[in-house]
Amino acid sequence: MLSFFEKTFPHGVHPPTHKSKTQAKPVRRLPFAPELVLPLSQHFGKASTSLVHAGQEVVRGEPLAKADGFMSVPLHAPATGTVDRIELMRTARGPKTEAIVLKVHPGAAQEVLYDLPQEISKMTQEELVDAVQETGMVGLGGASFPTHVKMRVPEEHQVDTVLVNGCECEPYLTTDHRVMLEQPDDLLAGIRIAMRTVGAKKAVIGVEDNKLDAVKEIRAVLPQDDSISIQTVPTKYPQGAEKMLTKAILNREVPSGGFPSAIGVSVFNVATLAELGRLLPHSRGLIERVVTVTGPGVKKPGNYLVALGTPIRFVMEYAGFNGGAGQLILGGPMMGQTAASLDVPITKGIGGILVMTEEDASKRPHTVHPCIKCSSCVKACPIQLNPSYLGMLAHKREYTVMADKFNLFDCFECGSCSFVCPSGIPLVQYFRIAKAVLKN
Amino acid sequence: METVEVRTSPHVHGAPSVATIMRNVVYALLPICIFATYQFGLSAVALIIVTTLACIFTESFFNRISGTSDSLGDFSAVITGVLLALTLPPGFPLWMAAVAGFIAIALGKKLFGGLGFNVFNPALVGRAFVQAAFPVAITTWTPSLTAARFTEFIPSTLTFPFAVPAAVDQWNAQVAVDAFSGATPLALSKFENIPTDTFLLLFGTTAGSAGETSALLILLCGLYLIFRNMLDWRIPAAVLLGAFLTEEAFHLFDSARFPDPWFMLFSGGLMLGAMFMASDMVGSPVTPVGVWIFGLLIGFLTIIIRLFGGLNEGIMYAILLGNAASPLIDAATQPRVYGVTEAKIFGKKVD
Amino acid sequence: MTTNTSAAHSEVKLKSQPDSMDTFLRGIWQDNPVFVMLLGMCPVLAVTNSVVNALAMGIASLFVLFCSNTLVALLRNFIPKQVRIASYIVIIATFVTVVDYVIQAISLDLYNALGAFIQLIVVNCIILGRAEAFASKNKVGAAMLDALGMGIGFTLALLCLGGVREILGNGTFLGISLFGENFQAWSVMILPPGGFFVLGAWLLLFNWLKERKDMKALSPDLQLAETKN
Amino acid sequence: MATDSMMFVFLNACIINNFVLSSFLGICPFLGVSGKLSTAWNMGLATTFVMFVSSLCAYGINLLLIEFQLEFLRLICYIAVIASAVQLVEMTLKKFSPVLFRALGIFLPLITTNCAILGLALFQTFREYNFLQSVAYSLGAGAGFTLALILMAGLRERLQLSDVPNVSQGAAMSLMLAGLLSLSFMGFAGLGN
Amino acid sequence: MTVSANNNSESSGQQKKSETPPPVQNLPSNTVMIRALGGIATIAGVIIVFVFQFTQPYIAENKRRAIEKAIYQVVPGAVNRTSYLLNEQALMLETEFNESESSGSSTVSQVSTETIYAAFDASGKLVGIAMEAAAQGYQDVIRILYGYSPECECITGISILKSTETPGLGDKIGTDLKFLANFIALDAKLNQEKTALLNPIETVKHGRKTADWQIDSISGATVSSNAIGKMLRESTKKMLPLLIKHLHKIIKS
Repeated sequence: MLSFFEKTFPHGVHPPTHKSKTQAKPVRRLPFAPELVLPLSQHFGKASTSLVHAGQEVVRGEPLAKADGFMSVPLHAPATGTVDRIELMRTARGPKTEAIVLKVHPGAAQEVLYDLPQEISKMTQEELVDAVQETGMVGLGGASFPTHVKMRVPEEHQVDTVLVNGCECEPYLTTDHRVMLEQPDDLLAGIRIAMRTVGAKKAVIGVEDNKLDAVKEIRAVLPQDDSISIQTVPTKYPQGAEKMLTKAILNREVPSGGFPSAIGVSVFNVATLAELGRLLPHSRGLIERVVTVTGPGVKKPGNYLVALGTPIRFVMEYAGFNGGAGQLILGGPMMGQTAASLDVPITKGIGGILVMTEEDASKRPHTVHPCIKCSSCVKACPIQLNPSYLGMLAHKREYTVMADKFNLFDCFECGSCSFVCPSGIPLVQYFRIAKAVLKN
Repeated sequence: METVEVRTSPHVHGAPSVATIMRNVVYALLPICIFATYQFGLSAVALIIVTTLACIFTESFFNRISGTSDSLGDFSAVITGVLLALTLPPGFPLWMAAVAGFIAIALGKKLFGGLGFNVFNPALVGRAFVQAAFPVAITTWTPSLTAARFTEFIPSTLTFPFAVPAAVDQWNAQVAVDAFSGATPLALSKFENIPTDTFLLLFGTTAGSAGETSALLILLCGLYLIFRNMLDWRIPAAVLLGAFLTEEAFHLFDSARFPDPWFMLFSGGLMLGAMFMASDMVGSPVTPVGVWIFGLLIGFLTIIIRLFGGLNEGIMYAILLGNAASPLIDAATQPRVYGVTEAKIFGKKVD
Repeated sequence: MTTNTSAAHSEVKLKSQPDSMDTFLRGIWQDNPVFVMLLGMCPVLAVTNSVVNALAMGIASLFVLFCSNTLVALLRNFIPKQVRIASYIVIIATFVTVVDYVIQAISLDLYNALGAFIQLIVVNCIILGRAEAFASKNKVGAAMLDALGMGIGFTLALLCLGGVREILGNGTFLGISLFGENFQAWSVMILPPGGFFVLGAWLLLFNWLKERKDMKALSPDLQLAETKN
Repeated sequence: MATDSMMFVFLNACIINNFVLSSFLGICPFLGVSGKLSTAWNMGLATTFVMFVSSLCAYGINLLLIEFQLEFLRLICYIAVIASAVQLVEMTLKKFSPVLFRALGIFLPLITTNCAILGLALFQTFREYNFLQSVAYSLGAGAGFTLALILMAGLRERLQLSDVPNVSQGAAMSLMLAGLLSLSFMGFAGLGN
Repeated sequence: MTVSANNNSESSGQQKKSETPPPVQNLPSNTVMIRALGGIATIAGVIIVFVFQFTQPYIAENKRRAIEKAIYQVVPGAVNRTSYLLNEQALMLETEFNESESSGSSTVSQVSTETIYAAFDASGKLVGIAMEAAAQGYQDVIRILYGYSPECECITGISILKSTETPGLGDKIGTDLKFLANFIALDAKLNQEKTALLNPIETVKHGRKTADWQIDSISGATVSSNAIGKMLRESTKKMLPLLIKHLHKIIKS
């Protein structure tokens, strides 16, 4: 009903947010783990190529790997130490990938030595894109898409607005919230860089209305000329999805299979821009990030600034378990992945560690009923797909029909349909399988 | 903590399970059953018990012979049984009620593979079958609130299996409070042009099927489910709206011949059908527009059958026809997908 | 030696006998036009509301099938390929007209009960189908046997339906009351939905029997396969 | 509603005594072509069209036969006329509307043996409908056939995505569905009183 | 040797017959086709005509017997009958009509004409008139024959000619004795001017019959009962005033 008056997108769901545990906790730096694991592929695109060899000493902030082409980003050393080895290591994504293992020098000062101020206002758009690539920046919201790629607008498109995504609609996570509260100036700097790079005259920050303190904080530093504004949107999942945000704030729809730049929009996450605004003027690299560690299975929930490559086990030991065999989710509960092992490292795309107890896990439906056509999923799907019918098709392995007639590939796996399904059908999993089968 | 469970997202679930929803539907039907008992006494109780048991036994019988897992836990068979009883005349012979229960589950549900795969509302399949099989018994009504209702059965209730039920004409005349006892408000209106007070219809002291008489009670029970978010409010709303608008049009055209729309809304099984049977999820469309079309169609057909058909009640057939049409409605009303400009009808691209 | 010849003799006999018997029996069971081939469904559903109607319809169809099959087989070398369908339809329509008049002459009540479905025998796919698939390629004798088999199979199927529908729907068989006055008839069986339901139920029954047979047949096969391995 | 009004004749053939579900005409294509919605829709259109044409032809032929007192040749004439009408329709379509021909083409030969067409011609003769009533009757029958066909196709398409037990798959299921549809259409019985 | 020679001569002869090659292939087969179809049509024609001739008397007899049975059922005491045609202009014998029709001097064929059957008893006295009536019932059109007695100015009986009413419910209109008793002497008096019925026939709810012109309907089969009442009401309204006007003709003959 309220959607008539408020700026939002149709459909969506309202999972309980569970943010109160951590949203008031300032970001605290986590100590360095004795050993850091740095996979060469922490981003969407080609893996970077290593610049170091085993036994080499590196200084915090020094590049460890360089980008392999345009669809790739470099990797910087999160701590001063010695390269122990380069070998296949387990990562959160599952398969083992090549990673640099760094032994941290216990007593080192851990100051960032690679610091070279640069004059941003004199750089061209091309130079800016290259500079962004040099920071190793990727989307910190979870997708890990190289930021500089997003910033290079295709020639046929003209971007007029930069949308800054401060929604953080995933339950439990509060990293973006804390960043907005604590680094409003960095954020503004980042927004200006983004605007210059994509050639937009306007920027809008979209924040869900459960983070009004952050709105207030940002509003205080906004420029007078209205080029950058802030807009509250209703708290609803998946408000933070790129497509949903453009619909909600600008009432524009990203074409199916296309990029936001086709409708004159570039969307960046607040944490990404804040980090960019902090790093780029000094041409530093991305070496640490804020991670929310929370969930019923954690003793000291909070927002931690964690050096990339820190093993999750180390983070968990610091934050404390409540005990009991549960489930470990990297990211939010709606779209995050379960970690197969505690030995995987924190990478650029991990914004949260969520520990569920066994009790929580058992609350989920364990028997799958047939679809009763209740239409809950249809009412939930933000893309207006028909998950009910897609699910039935998937059940009968009619994958081609799903793609040809029912727009399977527009699904971005937000999980809303599975969340509301009373029959407990793992719809998103079905769709992932269907997509995977079709892609092969 | 060492044994972490690997699962795909989403990792939280926010909806009541099928069994929970179904259980709540049963709760919502209970007051209606109690009212039916208050109104029609022993016969109504026996009727509800017999249809429910018939449904449960049929369900477990087919589960056993087809080797599928136990599906009684989802309560859907119980709902079918109770709903079926509520749509039958209170004096309906018990053996016929058992037949209806068997047909409802066997033909209406198990034939298609069980809950979720059925295309018609099982309770209505059962009722439509006995309506066609035993047309006399199912149109034999008895008066409500008779004095001895808690001590004796309606004579036709205890008919010997496969035998013709005893005539209730004499019994009706004996227990009748007024001249029209035993005739349903719709029949009175249609065949004799005698209106019934809307107040009576709301509180349900009229004759009729066991559970359809009190429109107000049904409305309240339906609202309970709607507020618990276990019933799609759009379907009952659309059915009632469709019926109201159709009847209003006829009423404006000739108010002497066609009764006023409020009468139509509160009489007969419209309220029960709209709240608990049209809204049955399995047989209704899933698309946002489709749901409204479905409801309006049912409302429209109900009134057309009531006014011009051979029967004085049409909600049952209207819902069955709606069920039959719902795949078509779904196919024709697929919503426009975000970011897709061309519309698709019946899965085909349309410019 | 003697035993050998007699064995050979009996073998020949066995071989020749089943051939004609097979033609006849196939239509009744293995290739039953209604239950297996699902042909000629319209009369099957429409006129089986009583055994008498079913029987009359069955015999009428049998007659038309027999006559047209015979005539088609007789004329099979005389009819050019290009006009065969037209010729068959004319032949069939002729015999249907004959049946139509004969039934009118026998009993007007029966004629009224069967309605237009007597005339609709013309478009019953079984008859054209047998003329095309069998009679046009076989000798007269075989064609007659085939027609008899198919016709009897069709009639039996009609009786299966008519019997159930009349017994349940009216409490009678061939008009004779079975359960006495007090039996509550299930009028749905006589109504159109009943036709669909009863035929559907027969098919379900056959499906179920087949499934069970397959399951039983499967197990020895599996054992065989295992021993081979 | 007067029983001889065009509206009533139309509704009677379409829903009250639906050709397929209540009069059992055209069962073979009903069971055979109702597997897919798009096919069913095209088949329905083609049949309606042929019904219309052959009903007109049958009306004319019947007048001629009565004039010359040759009623005993009615059946043979009707079947010949329908077969030629189908052929004619096919040729006309091919020439004037290739698009429609491609859509309906493969169904046209099937229609010749559709007993709904001959049944329509025979029924309209038995009921002694006049010209306009015949038109209404043929259109009603066609609409009824199409309606039954697409409803069935919709249901069957949905059931293809269901876990239907092995025993009830195939023709048995189709017949049961037809029975349930027929049961639902009984609600229209007595319409028009 | 001879065989091959024969073959040769035949093929050469064929080639000589015509100069243009393509029709050579078609011409004989066309003849064959026409001959085949013609032959089959002839056989068909012979069979049909033969059977038609043979069965016609039986069919006519069956039809006559059926209609007479119905007439004698609805007009008690009748043993004989004559068919008349009645319309707004005239009443004439069916036989007369057929003659005038064939001679081309038809006067009645322009307006809607109903067949009525005058029924006589053994002494040749007119005991009643039987007429057809029809109306839409529950399932389809119901057609009945009803008898009217000019003497008592009442309907004396009905007989169902065609009905597809629900078995066990609507079809009771032809079997339910209590219902049929309504029509033993159903009042159908005309008014003074003989232009309309004094009391139009009406159907009332089961058990509420109070007047002679009312039909007590079958419990549970209201629609079918109503249909009978409706068809009688409409038929009597239209036919009786006409009939009375011409009644003297029948009595005289």
